[in-house]
Amino acid sequence: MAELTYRNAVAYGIAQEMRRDPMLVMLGEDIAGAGGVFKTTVGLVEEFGPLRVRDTPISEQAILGAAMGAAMTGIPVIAEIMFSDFLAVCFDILANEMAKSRYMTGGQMTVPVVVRTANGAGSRFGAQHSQSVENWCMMIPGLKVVAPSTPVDVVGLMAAAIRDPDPVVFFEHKSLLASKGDVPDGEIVDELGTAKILREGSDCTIAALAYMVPRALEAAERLANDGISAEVVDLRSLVPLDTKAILGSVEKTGRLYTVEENPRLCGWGAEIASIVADEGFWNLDGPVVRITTPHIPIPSADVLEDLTIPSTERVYETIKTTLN
Amino acid sequence: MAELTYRNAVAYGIAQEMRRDPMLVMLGEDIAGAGGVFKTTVGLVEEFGPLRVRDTPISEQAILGAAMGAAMTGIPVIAEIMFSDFLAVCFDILANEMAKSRYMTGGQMTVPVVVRTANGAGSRFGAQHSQSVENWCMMIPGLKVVAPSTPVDVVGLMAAAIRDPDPVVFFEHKSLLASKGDVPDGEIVDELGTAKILREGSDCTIAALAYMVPRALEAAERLANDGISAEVVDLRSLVPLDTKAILGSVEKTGRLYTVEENPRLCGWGAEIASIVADEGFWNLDGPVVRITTPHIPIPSADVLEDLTIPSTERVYETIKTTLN
Amino acid sequence: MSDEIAEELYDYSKREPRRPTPTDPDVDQYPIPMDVRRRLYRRQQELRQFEQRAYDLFMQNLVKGTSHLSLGMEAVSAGFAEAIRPDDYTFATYRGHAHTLSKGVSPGGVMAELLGRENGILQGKGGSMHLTSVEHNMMGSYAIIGAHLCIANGTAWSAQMRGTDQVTVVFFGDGTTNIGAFHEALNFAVIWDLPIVFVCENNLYMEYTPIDYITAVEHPAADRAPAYGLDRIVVDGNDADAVYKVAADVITKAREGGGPSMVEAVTYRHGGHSRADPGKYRPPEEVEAWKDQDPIQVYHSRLLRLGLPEQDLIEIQQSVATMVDEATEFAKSGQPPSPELAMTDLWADGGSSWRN
Amino acid sequence: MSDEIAEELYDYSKREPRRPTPTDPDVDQYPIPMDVRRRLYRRQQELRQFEQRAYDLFMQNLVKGTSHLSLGMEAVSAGFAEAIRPDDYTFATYRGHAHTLSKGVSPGGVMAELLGRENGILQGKGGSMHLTSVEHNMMGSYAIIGAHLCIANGTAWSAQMRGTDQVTVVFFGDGTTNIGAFHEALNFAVIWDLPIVFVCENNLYMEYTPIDYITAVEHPAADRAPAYGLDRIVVDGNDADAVYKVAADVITKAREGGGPSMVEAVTYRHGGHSRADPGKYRPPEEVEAWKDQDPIQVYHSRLLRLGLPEQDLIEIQQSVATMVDEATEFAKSGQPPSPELAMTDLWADGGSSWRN
Ligand SMILES: Cc1ncc(C[n+]2csc(CCOP(=O)(O)OP(=O)(O)O)c2C)c(N)n1
Ligand SMILES: Cc1ncc(C[n+]2csc(CCOP(=O)(O)OP(=O)(O)O)c2C)c(N)n1
Ligand SMILES: [Mg+2]
Ligand SMILES: [Mg+2]
Repeated sequence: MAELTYRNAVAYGIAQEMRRDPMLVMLGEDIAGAGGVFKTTVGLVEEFGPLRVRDTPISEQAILGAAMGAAMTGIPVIAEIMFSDFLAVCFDILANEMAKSRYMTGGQMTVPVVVRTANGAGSRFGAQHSQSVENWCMMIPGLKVVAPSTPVDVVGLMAAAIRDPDPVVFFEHKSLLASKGDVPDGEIVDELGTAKILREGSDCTIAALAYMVPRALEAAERLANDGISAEVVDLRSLVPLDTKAILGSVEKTGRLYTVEENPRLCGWGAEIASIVADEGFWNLDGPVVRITTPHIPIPSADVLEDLTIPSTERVYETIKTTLN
Repeated sequence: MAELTYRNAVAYGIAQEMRRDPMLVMLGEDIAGAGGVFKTTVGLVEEFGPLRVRDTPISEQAILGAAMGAAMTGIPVIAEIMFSDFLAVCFDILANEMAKSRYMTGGQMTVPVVVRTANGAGSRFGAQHSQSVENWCMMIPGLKVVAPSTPVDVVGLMAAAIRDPDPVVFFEHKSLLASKGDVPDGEIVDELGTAKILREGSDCTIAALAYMVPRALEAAERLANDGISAEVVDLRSLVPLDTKAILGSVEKTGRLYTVEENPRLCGWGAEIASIVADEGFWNLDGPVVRITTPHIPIPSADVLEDLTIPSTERVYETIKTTLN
Repeated sequence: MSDEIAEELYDYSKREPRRPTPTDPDVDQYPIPMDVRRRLYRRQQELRQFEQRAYDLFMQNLVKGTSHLSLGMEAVSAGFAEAIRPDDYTFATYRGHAHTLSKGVSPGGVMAELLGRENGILQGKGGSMHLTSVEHNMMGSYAIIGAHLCIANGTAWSAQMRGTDQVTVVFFGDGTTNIGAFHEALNFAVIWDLPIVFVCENNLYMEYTPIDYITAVEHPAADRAPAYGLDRIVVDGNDADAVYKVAADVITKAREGGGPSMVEAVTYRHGGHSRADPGKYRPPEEVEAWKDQDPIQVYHSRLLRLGLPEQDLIEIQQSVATMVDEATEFAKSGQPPSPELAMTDLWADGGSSWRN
Repeated sequence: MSDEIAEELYDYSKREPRRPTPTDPDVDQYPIPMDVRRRLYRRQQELRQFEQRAYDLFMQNLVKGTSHLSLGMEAVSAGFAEAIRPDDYTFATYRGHAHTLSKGVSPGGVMAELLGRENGILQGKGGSMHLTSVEHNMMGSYAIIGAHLCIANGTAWSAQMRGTDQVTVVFFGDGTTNIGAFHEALNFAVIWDLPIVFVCENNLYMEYTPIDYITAVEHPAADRAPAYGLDRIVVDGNDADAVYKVAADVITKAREGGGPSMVEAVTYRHGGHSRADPGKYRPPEEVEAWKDQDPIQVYHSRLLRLGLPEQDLIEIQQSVATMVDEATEFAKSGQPPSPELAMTDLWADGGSSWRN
């Protein structure tokens, strides 16, 4: 058992898999000697060498393309796209090629690629380096989508993503990089498509992801002081989605709140709300409420940025005033 | 009053605006002499000349970039992206630049661009030329999104989109191009953000868009034969969204069905379902049901393609069996 | 600007016709063994007759959706096919019937795919624009311009990592040279010294727009090669021998660790861009001139000149005709895909479920 | 592969240092009037002192987020600034402080933006990476590599359509030459004959990776120019006179309808890529060599040599120092943006509502 930062857990999880599978390779911008601009790949090139951990030009299409092509021949590849906002410059290869190639070819192609990318707000980087774009990937048939909230989940879900034969987009949250947590010794392999109930409760369900998870937990703590018992579900994986856990929790609590960093329209919160409003409708005791970033780009000034993504306070207040 | 095809209504609507505003220009691939690969721009270069209707290379980033740059200096521009699937190759300029530039600059930039694109399935073109991607745009703060279902709406919403000072993505549905409708004489200018109730009803609301609208209407007709009174709302515009019309209709009917061509996860139907499950919750008499394309790419064979996007039959059956 | 000039700016059929490259007078003398030349002829016949049949089947409305033929461009595919090994990787665009057949994929399976049948090579799920046979290392046909050049680098990278000497050959059109992915792919291939050959089939038109009208240099691929430190290679794409010779050189170079090359083969499509297109934006004289230099006619005359008995050529033609008939029968005998197939093979587990 | 070589493949500080271009011995003799040279000096001082202050303010934790300085690269921005007109359009990357100031935008407003204050030129909503002043035709700073080259074509196209003789100048880094948008933008500008100048500030590194390690040619921009039919232009980016001379030529050409140009100015950043980066991936000798050829020192010596009294130079330096002090005061006096601003200006109506 060791305490690791979320940041270090990334390299730790990758190293576990690179040791196990000598074919596994990585490519991306400034990932080798520099250890990544977020220092999430520190030490990997020293251990695995510059042919397995390889720096690239600023050519995101070439990066994802090479990853996909190599993967098509059976080589598992981890490709880093530095900020998730930049998925837009290689969106064609992600959404139209990687995601569709198995289906279109009648099952001939297998594309074992993990696309790792830094997601989310909180760093005062402004509108083009702060987005939460899990929904950009969730909406594309053929992509799996993972977004861990703790170091141990980073390690275990990284292993699961790497071992998964399908393309997986792995979101590392910038504002969680410095957070810490215990990671047990030995091999850790988690399972995609499994949510975790981090706090049990009976009055309402809060479904959260990544950086919103600690905030949901804090809000639940404050609600408890007011006598409101909130259950907190860390979704961890959006595709596959653990609908059993979500519907099961709502069956128990009767109310659903989603807390997401996506801007309002067509965020994953909408998807979950729509599932519950259909399949869990008769268990609902009141409105399904989404707590989201407003439908705006992320402003850069600290005071403004802090207003945009859901805060503990906003989660708390929203539930408090709407739960009745 | 003249009967026009949806296809001809596109050029008709653009011509109305090009006559009115001598600064309005168009660019795109094969739009001039060839009249567009869908023949939606036939006659424009002959009337307005090759400097206002201009062919480009296969450089979608250059196309949207040039459109945005010119628009930033006050020139309204219509840019054609041939198939909506190709928005992926220029998604950075669409989602990260055009959409965000006004906000990021504290209101300095105005970007009067209309991005026209052919959307949707039904042509047996396979997974990379058949997608419905309205949700790709709806989810981006700063983009307006329009998708008309009839020739007269094409003309009126085209004018509204062109006159709108913000970037608008205008989806023309491939499977509606040959459909016909009356278009009154004289200038036609519609309003973004306004849905139309095409059929009144009292038992349930069907919210549909573009090619799904005629199918929703047919299903409603069949339901009427069974004694079920369905109200059909043609959304027409996703951003701005006419939430008044939707919530108002559900208040009356108590049940909501959305019919969308987007693959299941994070489609616009989810957004609307989530709005109604929150703000319209107490008006609901039963589950909110989404009828969507399954979460798969579009297959090319005719029999398979016909199974994927919601059919009249599927809309009818779903409502019939779930309305009770 | 006078009205006449203005019209030329969009009615491209009024422009100066661009004429075929005169056949290299030395080509008969190339040291190409006769059995190779026979195969080059046979391959061109296969591609030609297969696509003519595909065209007939459109006309009978048996091929749904769209389709892009290479009629007139057969020499490029044939020339490269003869120069590669079965374990080499190839990539094509939506205009990929020829390159798929050239890699040895069953004509019946390809034809069935065009007809949208379950016995098609993609079970009817991909169609004409996505022909793929992983079994043959034909790594796919790609319908959105640009991406596949980047993806092709990946199979080349894989061969490099695995230490095999497999080469990757990626075909694309002239219009493709103006999209960003082209640039990223070329630079990337060169800096990683990948065993890959980029082949531009310059048929002078993107879709309905002449390539020179929208390209800053005369040779859209070759004139860009130096921007990546590559040699400027242009070849007569209507001559299978010329293509074969260049192909053999660049493939050997890649196989021996000499890194990437780019080849521009100048050719012409006899028909329109796709099914729906009559190709009226081209000066009629231009179309005539290129049809006069049809690669198969050129090759047929050469083989006769080099002493192959006419009877041999007729036999090749007939045996190919039989093969195309059989392929057609196979395709027509196929069933429409069963409905369950719509929901299979999104994921490696064979299904398409997004939830638990 | 030996261990030593392998390490050079990722520890770039162990590589052979790349040295500055020796100053052109003729540059003192360029026919540049002394008042222009005074302005070139003053501008470089402004950029230098402003950014040194910005750096100090980071250190005091007053600048939040990230920030990218041009310390050491001032000659490029100053040289072009002197060659353009106020109504010309400019575009920059996230490394855009210099280019924003060079277009005449208020240093106080820029500094306030770095501090995230409401009196910043973007009301604190954009920050260091998005500096823009439409009023000054400084059309923005763009933080995702590539896009702005395409967007810059648009203002050039606009000038062409409106028949003005405004020129667009777009600055970008060496690393930017490997992304697809670069290629699309260059080809497009040439075929439409746009009045635009592409300026590559080649500071030898993308972020932490040496440009030659990931680029197929030696000069990432200039060696690509012929791929678009453009001249190959490389200039000493540490010499304001050299830059000014080339800038004046290409801008005049564009203004007179001669179409686009691309200029590669070779320079170096004294510090790291961004705020957080100590720049340790560079050979120490290399950093030293470039600091020895600091553009401002070079220019200072030249002006003395050309007879400008030292006192004049001191006065310029001091007046700039005062300006930077004032800018700092202005910035510090600003308030944090008021909360309402978060919800304004998504749309042209001033608001951000997505519903009715
Ligand atoms: C990104 C993208 N833009 C546009 C298209 C539409 N399109 C299909 S084929 C084609 C022309 C391609 O020209 P070229 O590369 O010369 O190939 P050819 O068809 O001549 O073989 C175009 C524009 C596309 N498929 N993808
Ligand atoms: C598409 C994209 N990929 C990656 C980045 C991250 N990034 C920011 S600056 C930079 C280096 C740019 O290098 P260069 O063009 O040489 O400009 P410089 O910073 O040296 O001025 C990178 C990789 C980005 N902003 N956008
Ligand atoms: Mg072509
Ligand atoms: Mg640089």
